Amino acid sequence: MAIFLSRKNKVIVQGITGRDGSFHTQQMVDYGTQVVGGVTPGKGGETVHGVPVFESVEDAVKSTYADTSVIFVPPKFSVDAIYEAVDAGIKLVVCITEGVPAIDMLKVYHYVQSHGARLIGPNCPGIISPGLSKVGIMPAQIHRKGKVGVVSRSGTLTYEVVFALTNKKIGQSTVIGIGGDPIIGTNFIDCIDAFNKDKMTDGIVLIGEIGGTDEEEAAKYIKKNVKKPVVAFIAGRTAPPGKRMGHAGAIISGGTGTAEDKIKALNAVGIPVADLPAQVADLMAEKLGTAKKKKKSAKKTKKSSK
Amino acid sequence: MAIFLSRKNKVIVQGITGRDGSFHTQQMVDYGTQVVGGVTPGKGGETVHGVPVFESVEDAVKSTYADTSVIFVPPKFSVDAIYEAVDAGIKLVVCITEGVPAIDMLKVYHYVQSHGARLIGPNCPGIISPGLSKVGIMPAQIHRKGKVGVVSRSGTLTYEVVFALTNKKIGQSTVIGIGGDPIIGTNFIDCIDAFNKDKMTDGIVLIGEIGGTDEEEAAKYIKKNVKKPVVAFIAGRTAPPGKRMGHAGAIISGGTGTAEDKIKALNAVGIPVADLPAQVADLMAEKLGTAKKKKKSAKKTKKSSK
Amino acid sequence: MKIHEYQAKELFKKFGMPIPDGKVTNNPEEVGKIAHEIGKPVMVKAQVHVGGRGKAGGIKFAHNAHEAWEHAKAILGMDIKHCTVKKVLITEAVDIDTEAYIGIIVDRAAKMPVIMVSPEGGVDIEEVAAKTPERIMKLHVDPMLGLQNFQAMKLARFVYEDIGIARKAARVIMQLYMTFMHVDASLAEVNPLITTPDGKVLAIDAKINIDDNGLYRRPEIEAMRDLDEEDPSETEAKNADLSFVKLDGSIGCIVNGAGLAMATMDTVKHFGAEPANFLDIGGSSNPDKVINAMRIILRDPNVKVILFNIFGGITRCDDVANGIVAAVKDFKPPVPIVVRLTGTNEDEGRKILEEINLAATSSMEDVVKKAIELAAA
Amino acid sequence: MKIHEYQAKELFKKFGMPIPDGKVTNNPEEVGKIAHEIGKPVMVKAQVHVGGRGKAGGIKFAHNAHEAWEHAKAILGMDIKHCTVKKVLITEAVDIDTEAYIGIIVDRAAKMPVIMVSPEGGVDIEEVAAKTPERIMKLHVDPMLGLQNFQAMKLARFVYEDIGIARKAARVIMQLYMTFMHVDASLAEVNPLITTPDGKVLAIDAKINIDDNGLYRRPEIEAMRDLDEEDPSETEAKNADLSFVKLDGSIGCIVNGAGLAMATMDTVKHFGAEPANFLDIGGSSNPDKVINAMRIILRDPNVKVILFNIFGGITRCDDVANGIVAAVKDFKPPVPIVVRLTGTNEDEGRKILEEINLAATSSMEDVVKKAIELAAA
Repeated sequence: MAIFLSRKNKVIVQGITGRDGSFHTQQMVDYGTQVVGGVTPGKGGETVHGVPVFESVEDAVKSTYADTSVIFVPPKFSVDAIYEAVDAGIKLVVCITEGVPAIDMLKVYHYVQSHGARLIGPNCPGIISPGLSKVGIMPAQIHRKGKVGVVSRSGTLTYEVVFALTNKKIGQSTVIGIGGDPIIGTNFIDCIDAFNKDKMTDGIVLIGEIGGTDEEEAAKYIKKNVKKPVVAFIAGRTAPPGKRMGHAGAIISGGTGTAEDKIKALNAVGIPVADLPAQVADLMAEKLGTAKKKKKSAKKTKKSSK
Repeated sequence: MAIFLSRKNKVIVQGITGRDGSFHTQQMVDYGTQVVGGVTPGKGGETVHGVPVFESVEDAVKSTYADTSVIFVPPKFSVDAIYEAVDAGIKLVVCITEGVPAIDMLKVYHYVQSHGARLIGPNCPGIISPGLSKVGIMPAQIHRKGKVGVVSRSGTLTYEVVFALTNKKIGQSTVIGIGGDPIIGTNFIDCIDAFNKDKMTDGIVLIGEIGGTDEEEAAKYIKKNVKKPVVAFIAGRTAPPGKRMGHAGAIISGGTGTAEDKIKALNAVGIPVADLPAQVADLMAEKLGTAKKKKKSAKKTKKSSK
Repeated sequence: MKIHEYQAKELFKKFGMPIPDGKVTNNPEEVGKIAHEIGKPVMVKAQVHVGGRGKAGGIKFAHNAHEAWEHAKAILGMDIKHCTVKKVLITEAVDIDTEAYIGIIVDRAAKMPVIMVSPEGGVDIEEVAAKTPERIMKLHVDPMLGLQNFQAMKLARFVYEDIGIARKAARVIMQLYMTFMHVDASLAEVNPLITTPDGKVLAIDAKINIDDNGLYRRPEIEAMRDLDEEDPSETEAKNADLSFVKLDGSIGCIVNGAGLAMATMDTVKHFGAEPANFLDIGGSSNPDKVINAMRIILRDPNVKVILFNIFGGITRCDDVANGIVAAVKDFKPPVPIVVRLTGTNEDEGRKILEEINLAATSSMEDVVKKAIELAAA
Repeated sequence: MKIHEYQAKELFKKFGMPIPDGKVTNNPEEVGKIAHEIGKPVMVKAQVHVGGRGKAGGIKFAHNAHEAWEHAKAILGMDIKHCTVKKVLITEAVDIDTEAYIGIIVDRAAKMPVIMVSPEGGVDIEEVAAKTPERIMKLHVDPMLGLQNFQAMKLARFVYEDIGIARKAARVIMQLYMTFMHVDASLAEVNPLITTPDGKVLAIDAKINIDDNGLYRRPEIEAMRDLDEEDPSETEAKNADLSFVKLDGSIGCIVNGAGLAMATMDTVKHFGAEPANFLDIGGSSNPDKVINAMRIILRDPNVKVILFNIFGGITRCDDVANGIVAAVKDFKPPVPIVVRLTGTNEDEGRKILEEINLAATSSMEDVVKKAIELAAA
């Protein structure tokens, strides 16, 4: 099992004939993702790596019963692409595009919500459920099937952490990059909640960074709802205030959004925060070891109490 | 019983200190309507005919637990007034104001819907459940408590028909003026559906006029869902096409919305359409008489079949 | 409110729509100059608030300035469906490759703007809808979100095979929507939207109807009102805050409320006569309104009788009666007056009317019958 | 992107907000003329992209043109928090009765714009929020519907007792919202919004931050970018499509991905050194980006070592390696280079680096430690 994305998802690629769209279509097909179609207006009828191209998402959905879309179109067109996908009945939209204006995203968010769909991103690497399906741009080979859920605001930093987990033979149930923008479709809490309910996920890794209060909200939520082990990493301890650190959402403003605040909030609810990315794997190994022991001893206790 | 409005509704008057607002507050209070407050920004703390005035609907609702509002503010401010009422939790909004732009009403309609509220109007006389409560501007004395529901796009024409019903001792459960604008909050079908479900309503009078296809839709709906007797009147048989007949919604355009079409559609589903307003009462008396007989004979049949 | 083609084109142009160059004038002597400035063959187009200009000879092609002047002379002053042509639009004539239709109205049932497009342009869209409905695509727009580009593209692709042309047409559809929303239109259409052999997309005709309720906040649109095109008595009524529509019969009607006013007209017809007008004095009881209403109706020489049908609610019968008395004293109407009074302050109203020996009835049917009788006498 | 007070005021003015007259200049000799034209006492206000101008002496009152000139001479060239003042705004000085705060930001959690108002104006709003939160009213706006007047009135009434003043302030709040949405702001505030003894409401200070992501469609805002106020190396990086932030340490960092770039800086700090910069070459593998990145970093004389931390995904390690080789050949960097390569085409990358005798590691921690070691040497 995994969250949001399984072997069953039928995926279309919006902007499939573009440089990135075409390249990652191939990558996803190679990984075994069910890429059933692509969309580029004016190129309907062509194929890209064997995948049929349609004029519109509506056409693609009618022909392929797609339920998932990944968006590679430029920022100027990506908001329209999201609306088009949701309007056509797509239930999971992954928007890779970086540079979408936040004010557009406010409307997009509420539109997607009110249509019962899920948006991941924008400005994100996508989602992978190792061994099942990949919808995004992450390098597949660093992943390993397993039972740790990873949710992150970053791209390559996520790869770094996943790489460390895999090197320690800690596999992943699902890895989600929720995106580095201030307004995103899926938040930490959405993912944590799903991981918490997912029977095949035993532990959760949360990779945050400066800006906003999403990590603090997540900490509160975890305290209240999550029994599974959670470990974290927060990037940007050395980031100066008032400067946008690459990601539109990574900015300390008005004294809020510092790494210190986030680490404090996470520690306060018992979540260890690694000093270095690779240490996440050690912390998780430890937690899972402890958890296993607890489980075992719990079983024993149960038995003996009979 | 009645529909939408009962003795329990706690009503506030938006624009209570204006000429019309103040006059009709008195009229409603005299009728026994629970008028619990009024709103005029800048006049909070005053009273009008003993009714306390508040700065905002929010304040009024907090102090009075009002659930109903009637709006008397000029068109320029009435859209804001509707949003304010719904935002403050008001569940029944009656907008008397004439002259609200249709394009504004498109947004208003969807906003009201998504907030689970009901809007009657704009450009309407309001609603009265005779003997229980009145929220609007109709002359109360012509009404009579009873079992016929009346729904109408007009004001004085409704009075004319109600007057004829009352003169024939046919009382009314609820009389609703849904308004003469093209975009209104509550349609014929909403009212017919409610009358149909209301155990204390035995028959329904539908008063339509030229413009749109609401009457045609209502005819279809009645055919499918309504067993209670329905009679109708349609104003505007002599109206020329392309001219707005007073009401913004009363216009024959592009060959649609003629009285003939509407009468044909109603007749086609067995609804008699009166030639003259007062004849509505005769038709209803006949229908109710027949219905009673049917009911009686049905009862008899039932008994005899035992 | 209706506006002229040239005004609709001005509005569309503000929102970026591609429109051929043109200029309007009421003076045939200016036409040559305008055509000369354009420097190409032109169309001379009658500007009137009615349809069917083309069939009536109100739209002509001119090879040169002289021809344009000749056409303009013929068209100015022409009568089209009872409207006299007072202005012509001189506009560049363009080569037409294809003609399509795009239009927006408010869908009253769905409470949304609905955009309609068809590759059958330049003809009556209602005819297309009746005969070949599959040649029309309709698309509803979520008013909260507004028209999105993918929707405009969907509409454009229904009309055009070529992706480049479709992209241009989609932009025009977006501009049509922006204009529609921004001017408080009740209808906005381009018929035809054409393509030229060199791949341009152009709006060569334009129509916008305005929602009167929006005019209070659109003074620049209100300024487009062309009083020449409206019945002077309707303009006078509008200024007096009365709802009035002129008709051809002999029974002048003064009623409170639009629905009742229509029902009164219908009742007149039912009993075999013809109403001279629709007139709603509205909800207020201002006696001035009654006086103005009588004055306007009496302008019409066909009127043989004035029928008052008043169901008092907010309108008070005594106020109306006072207005009648004042009007009668003021300009001694040359035709008989019959009055029906019911509702608020009915008795006071009757009493006031006694002063001028008018007996009000309380039945609508009776008063209509009496009016017809008097008109026939 | 940050813009100046005078630019923010221009934007606000477009949306109708009441702003005192004023003019900006970089020339003290013009100040007297501007003040003279205003003809009243003026404020001379430093235009810099940092807060705390008032405390630093960057805002002065002048009774007359001469005083204004003197103040301007003192303020122009002044250093405020490492920013040199290059422009002053000369604006009419008005009598102040009350000072309030109004501002809008995007609430990231609620996904809505949130408007904040407080009767405590002219002071740091964050301080008010910390000390007397009950003196701030916050209101979220449904982005689908937009700000409604009753909401603006609610906010205004929180600040002002007087209904007339509140109505004016509500209008200003509406204008603030319109501006915020229309310019793709991430923050828009007026602090203070003042009332005058004669009952006027005026925005006498103004601040707008722009969402960089919206700039592509706001060329008129992009044109407001003041390169004088930005670090030249950051401007150069921006032009080269690199995300770059200058810092004070000695370890120059070149990383792919913003999160990994921050984590790299943190790791440098963790092992006891200071990063010289944040630099994200982004997802593309263009070798030019690598060359530009090195060039920009080497401008900084503090840089003692260049650290590459590349986790190949879309970015291909061989492309980065090619860029490094080209740069090294091109301008022979005076400082050592250390490289970490992992992921896509890692082996190819290592091979390419052999040409210039660079051995790439595959561990982030190792490469950071090595960089620090070399910097210390």
